[in-house]
Amino acid sequence: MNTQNKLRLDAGSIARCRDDALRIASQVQEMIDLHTTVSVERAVLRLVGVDGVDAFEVPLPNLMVEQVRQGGDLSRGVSAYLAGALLATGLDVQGFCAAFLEDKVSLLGHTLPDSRLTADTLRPYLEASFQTISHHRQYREAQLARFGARQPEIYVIVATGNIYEDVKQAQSAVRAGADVIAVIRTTGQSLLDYVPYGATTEGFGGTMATQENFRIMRQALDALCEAEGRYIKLVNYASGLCMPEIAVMGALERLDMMLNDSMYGIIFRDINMQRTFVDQYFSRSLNALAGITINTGEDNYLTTADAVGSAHTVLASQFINERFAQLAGLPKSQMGLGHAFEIDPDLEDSFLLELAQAQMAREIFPEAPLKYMPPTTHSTGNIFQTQAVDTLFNAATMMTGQGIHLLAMMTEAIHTPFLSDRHLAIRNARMVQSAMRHLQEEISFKEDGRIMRRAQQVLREAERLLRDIADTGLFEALEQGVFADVRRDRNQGKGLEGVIKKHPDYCNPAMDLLREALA
Amino acid sequence: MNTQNKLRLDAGSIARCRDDALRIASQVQEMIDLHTTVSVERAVLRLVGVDGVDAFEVPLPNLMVEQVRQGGDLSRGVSAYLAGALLATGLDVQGFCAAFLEDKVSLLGHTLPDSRLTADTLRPYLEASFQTISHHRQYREAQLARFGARQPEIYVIVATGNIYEDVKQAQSAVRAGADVIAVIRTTGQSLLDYVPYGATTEGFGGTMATQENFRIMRQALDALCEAEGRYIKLVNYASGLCMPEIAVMGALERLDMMLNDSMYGIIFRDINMQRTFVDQYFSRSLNALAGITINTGEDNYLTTADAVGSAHTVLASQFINERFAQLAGLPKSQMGLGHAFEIDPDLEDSFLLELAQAQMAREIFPEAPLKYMPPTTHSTGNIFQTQAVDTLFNAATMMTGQGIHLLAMMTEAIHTPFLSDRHLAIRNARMVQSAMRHLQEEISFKEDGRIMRRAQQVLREAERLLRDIADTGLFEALEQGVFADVRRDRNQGKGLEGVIKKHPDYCNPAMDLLREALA
Amino acid sequence: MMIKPYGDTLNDGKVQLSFTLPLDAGPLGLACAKEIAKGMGLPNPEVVHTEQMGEGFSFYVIYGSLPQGIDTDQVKVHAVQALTMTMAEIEALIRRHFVRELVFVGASTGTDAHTLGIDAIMNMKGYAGHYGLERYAGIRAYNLGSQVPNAELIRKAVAVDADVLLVSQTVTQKDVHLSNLVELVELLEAAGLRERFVLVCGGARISHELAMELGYDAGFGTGSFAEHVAAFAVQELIRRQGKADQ
Amino acid sequence: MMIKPYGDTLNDGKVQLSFTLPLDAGPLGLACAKEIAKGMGLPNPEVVHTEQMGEGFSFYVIYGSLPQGIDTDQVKVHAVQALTMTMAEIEALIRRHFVRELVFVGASTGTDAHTLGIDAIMNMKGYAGHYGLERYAGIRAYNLGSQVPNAELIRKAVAVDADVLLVSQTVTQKDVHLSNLVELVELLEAAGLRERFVLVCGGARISHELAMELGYDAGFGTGSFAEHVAAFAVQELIRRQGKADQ
Ligand code: B12
Ligand code: B12
Ligand SMILES: Cc1ncc(COP(=O)(O)O)c(C=O)c1O
Ligand SMILES: Cc1ncc(COP(=O)(O)O)c(C=O)c1O
Repeated sequence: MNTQNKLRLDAGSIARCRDDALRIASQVQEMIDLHTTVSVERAVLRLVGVDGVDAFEVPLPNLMVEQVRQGGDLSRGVSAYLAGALLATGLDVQGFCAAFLEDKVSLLGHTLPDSRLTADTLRPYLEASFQTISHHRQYREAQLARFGARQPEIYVIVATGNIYEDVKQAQSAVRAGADVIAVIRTTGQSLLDYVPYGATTEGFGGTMATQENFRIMRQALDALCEAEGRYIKLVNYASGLCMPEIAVMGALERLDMMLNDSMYGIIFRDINMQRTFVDQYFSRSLNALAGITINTGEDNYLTTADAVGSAHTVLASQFINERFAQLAGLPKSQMGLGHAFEIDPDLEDSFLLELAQAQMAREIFPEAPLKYMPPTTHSTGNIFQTQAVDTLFNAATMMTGQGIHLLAMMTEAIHTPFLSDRHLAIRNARMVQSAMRHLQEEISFKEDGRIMRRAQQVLREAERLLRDIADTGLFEALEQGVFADVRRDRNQGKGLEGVIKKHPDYCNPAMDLLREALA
Repeated sequence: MNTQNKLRLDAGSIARCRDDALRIASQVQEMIDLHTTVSVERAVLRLVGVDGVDAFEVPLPNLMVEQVRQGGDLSRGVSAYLAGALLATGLDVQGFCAAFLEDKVSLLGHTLPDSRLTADTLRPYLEASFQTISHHRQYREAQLARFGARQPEIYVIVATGNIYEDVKQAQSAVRAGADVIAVIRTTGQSLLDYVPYGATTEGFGGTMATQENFRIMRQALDALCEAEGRYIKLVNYASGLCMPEIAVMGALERLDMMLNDSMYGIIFRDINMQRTFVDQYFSRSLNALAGITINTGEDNYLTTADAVGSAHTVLASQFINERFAQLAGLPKSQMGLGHAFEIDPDLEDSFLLELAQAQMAREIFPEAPLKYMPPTTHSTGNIFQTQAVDTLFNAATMMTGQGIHLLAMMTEAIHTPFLSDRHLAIRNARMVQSAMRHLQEEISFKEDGRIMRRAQQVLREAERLLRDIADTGLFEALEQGVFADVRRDRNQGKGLEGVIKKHPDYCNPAMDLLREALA
Repeated sequence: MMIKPYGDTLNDGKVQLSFTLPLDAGPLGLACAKEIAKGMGLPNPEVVHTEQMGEGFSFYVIYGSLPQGIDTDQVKVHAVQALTMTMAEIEALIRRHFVRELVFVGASTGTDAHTLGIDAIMNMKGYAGHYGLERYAGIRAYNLGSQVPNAELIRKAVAVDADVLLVSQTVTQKDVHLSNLVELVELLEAAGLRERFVLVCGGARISHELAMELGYDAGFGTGSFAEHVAAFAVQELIRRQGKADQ
Repeated sequence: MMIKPYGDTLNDGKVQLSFTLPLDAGPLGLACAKEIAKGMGLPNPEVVHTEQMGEGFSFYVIYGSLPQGIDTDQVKVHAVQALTMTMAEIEALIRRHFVRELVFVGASTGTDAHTLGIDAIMNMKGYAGHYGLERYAGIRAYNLGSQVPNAELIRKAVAVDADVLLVSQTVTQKDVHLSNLVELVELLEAAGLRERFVLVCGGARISHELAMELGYDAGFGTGSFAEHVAAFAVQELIRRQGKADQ
């Protein structure tokens, strides 16, 4: 990552932001540590190897957690119940799952082992999963070392709704030069409190995130790596009500990046904030282990809030996301902090403001592979004009050295990308990348000029905001609608019923192992 | 014009270039001063007020000059013959023209007055024309002072072949934000040794340059100035075999810019070099008087020669054009020196090279309203990609402060612009202009970086080339194919037969008056 | 009046076209591209660009001329039938015709999470300088937000005794908006409530024509503002009141 | 095989369209734009963008789905019938079949001043790394440059006893290239010289199909190289020689 000090940002101010963000995240972390969620528990089951669905397509992890919730005490963690049942029935996890589906065994009615015995019982299964995850990580690292990674990475989405069409689109994109393929999720999925199963062909605005779909796409992309001479990254969403479970699925199927924000679900999906905070902690810990880069969602703020007036909320949120990620054990090199080129392009000097914001992020988070999002809200059905604005975005990426370059589509205002839209977008981006290859090193900004002053102002405002939030607490801030102009109540929102205060004897050997591995 | 010293160009080197360019132009000027051409003579007649065509559409100026050429001695100048005929017949110019068309009078067979009497006889007519031209100039200046001029000026072409369709296209372009309208000429016209007459509707790749067409378009554009709150400039071509005559027509019809290069016709139309040099001198003197900004044609070199390898020929030619213009009395503020964004956009760092070239021109010719031409040769039928490249061109214009911004069209590789192409191009350019309004002031280039080194190298190469040309002479250089990879023989090419060595008694009161006015 | 598309000369009929074919680039692809363009009524299509896209796909850019024009007098224009009015005029109209507040209930329905469209119409602040319905004296506006099931929208509408239902749909992939919009009409009809509300939908891909087809009273697309919707709805309510009075 | 344009799903038939209408933007313009798109075979066109352009004109961007596909097996493919060969292979072929040099005469004709196309084919240096005809052993190439009247081209061809005539045309506005290309054929026929030469034209807007229609032996568009032309011409000359020998 090439970063110079071009903006004369106040190092003291940055340090104060980091301090306040840590205060903010730590306060929340206290709550996190005291709670678990149904999704965390299901994620644990998935790590232990519980998988499959019943005749009504209800996933086994849901059936099991539901059973404990209804007839047991989920606040002790589902692990103890599973361990108890395995010990009592003498079955292994596979056998137990099969029997469970046939209604021959139950998680209930067995003595609950203590945390020690629970851990011992589940450890072999967990270790098998951790092995797989660690192999995946090594494989990825080896491939990246072998082929080298390109900068910036060209990241495109596929979103046909049909995993098999997605594969065609993805392969064509890779051929055109894409480095990263994100499979966008269907509209409804983030509010489902279970993860659908198997290969799927029916989605709206995106394709179901299922483990089988992950596998299909992973295979299709791996098949191209040799021919293209580069490792192709795969992305999905550890987000929504099943954030922790999808993190598990992604880790097991060697995804490389995960959309995973500490607050996106709260703000944009009206998911309860306690639920989200607890879930993101588990997910990020797992992403840390798996070497998966997270993508945070600050870019989204600028779709509902004004990109000029709310620029500092993006920066503030990046600091908060950084701290939450750090608490979960995620290294900076895996923090794909989000920001976006979303200023009205017709605004005078808008490009200067964009440069200021992008360069500022680059300098403040020098080790993070920043995820730079393209113009979307101001895109119109004038595909030719949109292509022009998108070109400026490509230029801004090169002029400020962004890491993960999400491509803008000329049909942004119309439909999820056609094969040709994506191809044309990649051509555009590659042309700009090549034409401006060393431009970043070449230019500097005027002392006390518009760009410098703007960046300094945004930093100042972010510092003030972070101090305020640190004083009142993040819950309060979210209730006031600080981010994206959206207000959320701490005791409302989807999924609150799935948040459970841990019993003093709560045990979670998966989490323990994770913390051990990350220590 | 905002120009800083961003490239650390060697002032000594620039001065040496200017010295050598003056040597080059002065050598040629000696030849120029000894010659006249049929077109210069026809231009004089036009300034005197000779206009109209015969039954075969042959223009009166051609008929008259031809008569002298065949039956008299054109080396004495057509003026003496006309003055003699007027004195002998007692007719005024209008009356004489009418009688001439009816074959009732001839230019031949009268005593030739001396230069003094010739001048006295024609002066009233010439002064009337000069009056008109001077009124036009004042009107333009007043309008520009009133409305102010925008920077950069958005310059688009119309080229339907039909002057009435051109008007519609031009008006629509002005509504969309164009500042300058150039009516492109039909393919064959530059090699016609006469200027067609009247309104025309049949052209290929452009519309005939006729005085009536000039008038129609001028009126149409003037009609929009009030509503749009800005003065709209009109452009045509003082170029080809009739360069001096078209300069007269343009001056009389208040055109604001003229494509007018000292060498374009030689290189791209195979027009004889002596003819071209003599013609350009007369044309530029008149443009100087009329306050018309010339556009030189260095951009064309890069359509046949490689834009990277031949960059220095563009700069060298700009120096030469500057000197020729200066010798003709044209102030720097009217020198729209041409250059272009023509490097293969897929070449690594091509944008850096473009910035270097554009910024270099800006710094070396700080007072000239540089005419910056868009990408053309590398444009393809992929209109979406072309739009992307064109956006980079728009960005380069803003980053280097160009004066006259010729717009790139997404359909460059396909057809002369449709109404919509032009509209979309203007939208693109306006968006970039606004988004990057103050970017130029904000950025500077790395000390001894790629951009600086490139500009310095091009300047060095231009200096060497100019020295070589100054040593061997421009004729020799053109014979060697120094510009645009095209070789031309000094004694070949179209229109050579129209070059006439002046008689010791040659007289040209129009030119004398012109020199007087410019002194 | 007969008109044709315009390139640079009246009646030249010029149109630009682009598409992808599931074929590799090559003579066959080219021939198929031309054939398709001919099938679209362009007798001499010019394929100005061909490009391979990945494997098994190719992209074409085509220009051509339509020989036939259309008669503007024969074209059926679908536009919302209502006088355009300013906010003040609408407020005055409500004052004149109704003693009570008019109740508007709006939502982005189904799984659609896009709220900006409905917000633009309903929220105080409005959109592009046009105030939203919440700001109108004489209108009580309930914005239920996004991802609202149709059944819930109806429940709420009945609960607050709504006059007008406003439905926003943004995601249109696989025509999910159509089934969702139709479902609402069906639910209303099943409950015998269809006539009780002025039913309006909107979104970037919604046109008045489409809305009519789906059984709505009006549809609003890109560039709509609160005053458009309010003007229509209020005039429609007055019309219905008039009818009821007869 | 039946195929359709491809947006993001096999057989979705998606195409993109844009054009200008000589009408102001508004409901009528919109309705006309849709009507034109329907006339082009798109049953439910979506006008995704409308924009006023100056006075009396408006611009439309449209997406739609073609319901019918085309059968690739029924499509007539127009391509130059000749084996593709490398420069070396062509030179060998000439050596094998001819004892003399083959003479190619080329020009950009009429008022057309574009030389880069014909230069790309003929000049030593060639184009995009493909040598031009001047470099071929066994070929004598005369490049007459641009703005060459048809009559002069024929004179030169007769004078140097040419085997192949190469004509480049770049400017196509108002179909000026068509009349110019046809004129050459007519002049040749009038002089009884048509059969004496292999007659080839080229240019960015030239296709083999068009060339055939105009009475040429072959036509070459964008992306052609000297070896394509040479391979065709030499094979054609061999074929004619064979015929003559019989
Ligand atoms: C902002 C945005 C988002 C934001 C939404 C934030 C929010 N709270 O609304 C976020 C980032 C959350 C988002 C998410 C997604 N988005 Co989104 N998003 C957009 C974007 C950029 C702008 C849409 C917008 O708000 N426009 C501004 C408003 C004011 O315009 P409008 O909606 O057209 O409204 C006007 C009129 O239509 C009309 N109107 C609208 N509704 C109504 C209702 C009534 C009653 C009336 C009278 C009038 C009316 O009046 C309004 C004012 O004039 C568009 C792309 C674009 N540039 O258009 C994509 C877009 C709409 N999104 C898209 C998709 C696919 C998604 C996702 C499904 C992606 C995914 N799988 O994750 C998710 C949504 C998940 C879900 N469950 O729905 C697609 C839809 C494709 C399609 N046609 O099906 C688009 C087109 C992008 C793309 N090209 O792929 N998105
Ligand atoms: C370079 C150029 C010029 C240069 C030409 C320099 C020169 N010596 O050739 C200059 C600046 C002088 C010029 C002038 C004009 N130009 Co010009 N020019 C172009 C440009 C940018 C590139 C064309 C080119 O050289 N391409 C590269 C060559 C190698 O490609 P090609 O010609 O297609 O050739 C390939 C094939 O077609 C084929 N081929 C071509 N000929 C032949 C012949 C044979 C026998 C064979 C086998 C194959 C073959 O093989 C070649 C290699 O693959 C195009 C726009 C564009 N990007 O395409 C406009 C363009 C061609 N020009 C155009 C116009 C209108 C003009 C002018 C008339 C404008 C004016 N009124 O002033 C004048 C010409 C005046 C005249 N009398 O002709 C228009 C033509 C529009 C149309 N379709 O009618 C274009 C498309 C630009 C535009 N959008 O308006 N031009
Ligand atoms: C961080 C993050 N998570 C999740 C999503 C979308 O997820 P969904 O709409 O499936 O909840 C986004 C959207 O772009 C995002 O930025
Ligand atoms: C300086 C100059 N003169 C003249 C022309 C074209 O004139 P014509 O082709 O009519 O000779 C050009 C072309 O762009 C030019 O740059």
